[in-house]
Amino acid sequence: MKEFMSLVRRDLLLSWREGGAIGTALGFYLIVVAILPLGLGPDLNLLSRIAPGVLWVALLLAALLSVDRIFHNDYEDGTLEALALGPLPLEAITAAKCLAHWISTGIPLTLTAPVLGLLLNLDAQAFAVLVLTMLVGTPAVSFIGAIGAALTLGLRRGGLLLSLLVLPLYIPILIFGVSSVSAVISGPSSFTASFLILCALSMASIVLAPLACAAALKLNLQ
Amino acid sequence: MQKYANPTRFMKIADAVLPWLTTATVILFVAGLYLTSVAPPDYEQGHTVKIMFIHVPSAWLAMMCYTIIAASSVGSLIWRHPLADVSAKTAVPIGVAFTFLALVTGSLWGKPMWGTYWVWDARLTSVLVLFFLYLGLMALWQAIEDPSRAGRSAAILAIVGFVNVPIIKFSVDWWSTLHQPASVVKMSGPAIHSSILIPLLVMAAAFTCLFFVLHLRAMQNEILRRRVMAMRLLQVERAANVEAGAPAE
Amino acid sequence: MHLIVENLTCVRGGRTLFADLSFRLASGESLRLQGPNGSGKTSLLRILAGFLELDSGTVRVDGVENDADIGEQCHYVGHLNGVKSTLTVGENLEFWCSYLPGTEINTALDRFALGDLQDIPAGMLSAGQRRRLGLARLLVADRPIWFLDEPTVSLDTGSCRIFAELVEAHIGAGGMVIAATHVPLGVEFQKSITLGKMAGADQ
Amino acid sequence: MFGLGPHYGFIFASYAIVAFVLAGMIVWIAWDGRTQRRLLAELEAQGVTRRSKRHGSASADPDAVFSGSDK
Repeated sequence: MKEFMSLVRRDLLLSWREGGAIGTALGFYLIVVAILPLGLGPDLNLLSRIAPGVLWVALLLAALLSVDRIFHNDYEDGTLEALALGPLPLEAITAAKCLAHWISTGIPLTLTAPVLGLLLNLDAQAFAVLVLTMLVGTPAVSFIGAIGAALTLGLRRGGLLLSLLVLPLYIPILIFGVSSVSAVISGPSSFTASFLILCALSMASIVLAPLACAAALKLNLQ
Repeated sequence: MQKYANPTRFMKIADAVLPWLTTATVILFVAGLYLTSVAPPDYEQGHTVKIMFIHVPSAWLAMMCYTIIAASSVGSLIWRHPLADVSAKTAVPIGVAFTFLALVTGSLWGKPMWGTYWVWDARLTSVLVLFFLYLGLMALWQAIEDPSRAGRSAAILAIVGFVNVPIIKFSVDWWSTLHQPASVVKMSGPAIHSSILIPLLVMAAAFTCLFFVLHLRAMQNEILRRRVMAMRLLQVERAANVEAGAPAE
Repeated sequence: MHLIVENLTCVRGGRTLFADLSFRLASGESLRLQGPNGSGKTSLLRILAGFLELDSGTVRVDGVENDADIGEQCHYVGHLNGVKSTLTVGENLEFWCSYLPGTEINTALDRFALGDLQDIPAGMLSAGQRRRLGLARLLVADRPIWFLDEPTVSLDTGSCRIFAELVEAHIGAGGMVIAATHVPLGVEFQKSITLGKMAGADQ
Repeated sequence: MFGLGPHYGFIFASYAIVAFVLAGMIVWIAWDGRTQRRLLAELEAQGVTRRSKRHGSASADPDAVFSGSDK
């Protein structure tokens, strides 16, 4: 367990030092949410109706940008090989790195979401729910994204391919994330149902994604 | 691990089976097309129900093909079966074609039924997502040069995708019930009367046989392609020996 | 403790690099891998370290108490250094010390003359210094088997001499070293295996 | 028209597209098969024998690429 935490701490320290990666993800999130009203027109009640959807889609895209960073740097400078020879199995290494990515990227994105909600005239009572669902949903985003990152390790145009591979897998998270937020605003469905399913999705991905990642890493470490 | 005998044995078996399968496909198609042409019109949609005779089999094939890819991926990852790679790789483009047909015929059927080409109906949307999964697989196959690494990476993605298909189907169904505007008639299947069911089943059988003919043939091509590649490798190696002055055997 | 390798075969992209390779290494012995480029030296080292799956044959270590697999008993030094450039020299080694786990980092720093560079981000080091930082990992965690793939690349002669002494000390203390190198390491190896075309892989 | 009711256009369109795509697949796979066989014949004509009958050389057996893909 000590090694697990030391790996998480190191990754957090690295993402803190390379501030750029988080910065780009936040910047992208801000820009995508900001340009949509420019495209769709300033009609406030239209914006407030689509606000949860826009905030979630933009969050997924922003997280996707930073997901390939999980393995790429360590793969490039040979650290991944040395980590693999450590006491932790590949699954634990992946879990530690995804946890670090969630803390360093998922949480900042979640905290900026309500601020961007103001731009989209989000309903007042939806703010708390938005942050809650995103806090629960972003781990799944990091873990499932890591599968794509592990699969496209070492490929030239890996980033583009990564989004094609991972976005279809994000659809359930998107659907239940948005439906639980809009359930509070207006939606017909109940909040608890979609929210519990979202929690289930996150827990499932935290448990299962490392298995797929480890298999992909074993392949790419050859 | 039957290393060598396997591909050659497969080629022989495929050569033996293919003629029979092709004749079966032709017969089924002729029977199917005849039956569809004489099928009575549906009381509700009239003759547009004839589109169903090719839409449903295509959608069914799209699902079946993904299942075959997932099964081959398990075979290639866990049992390292040499032909599983080949089967998974060759099934992807065929799957893409059938999914594309399911989407096109679905929307062409939607126009007369609902007045618009694309309706975010749960089934059509799930098939669209399946189409994205296929594109992901195809892209991954082409992105990695080394065949053995590509095979196993694509196998991992196929299995991860296959696990997600029911989850996506469930969430899309949930999503479509949430956004179900009362006005649009849900794509209710027409009453499956035997006069319509029989042509549908015959066409489905014809499509399935055609799939296996194409898949077996494509697998043979892939095996030949890998032999050509290996022999070119041999040529390069022998040329290198000649240059390096080693006695060219 | 013994490292036992029996009829190892490796096929890469359709080409058989080596077939039915067997050897045995006991504590305190060293083995040098020779052969032209592309003859499978790196692949053999990566198979032994457990990165590369092998086609046939077995690689095992006996005489180890908690029968940990080879991965936890060895260090693998490849062409890449495994150094994070945004972390300082000290932080790099501190991490390996807490992760591998190791004992302490001061001996490693002193032996590789990195003591006064401790607080400098690794990104600012020269290639030779960064290589020494990568090699310092060998001393942070005490592991019996060392797999070295061209270890002295971009090292100056002084550092090569230091490294040779370290390798000698490691072997003397009962460790095992398998090195693939073109440049003579300054270490006389008890055993050596030649791979690839020259020897004809039909041993 | 053709007694298929008002939407005959859509029926024909969907059947035509299905026929086109299926025929396209059949033709592509047949053509690809023929080219691979032609390449194989040319290579064998140049003496790159499939089953390496030569002794000892570490040259690859073409099917070895399958065991290669086993790793």
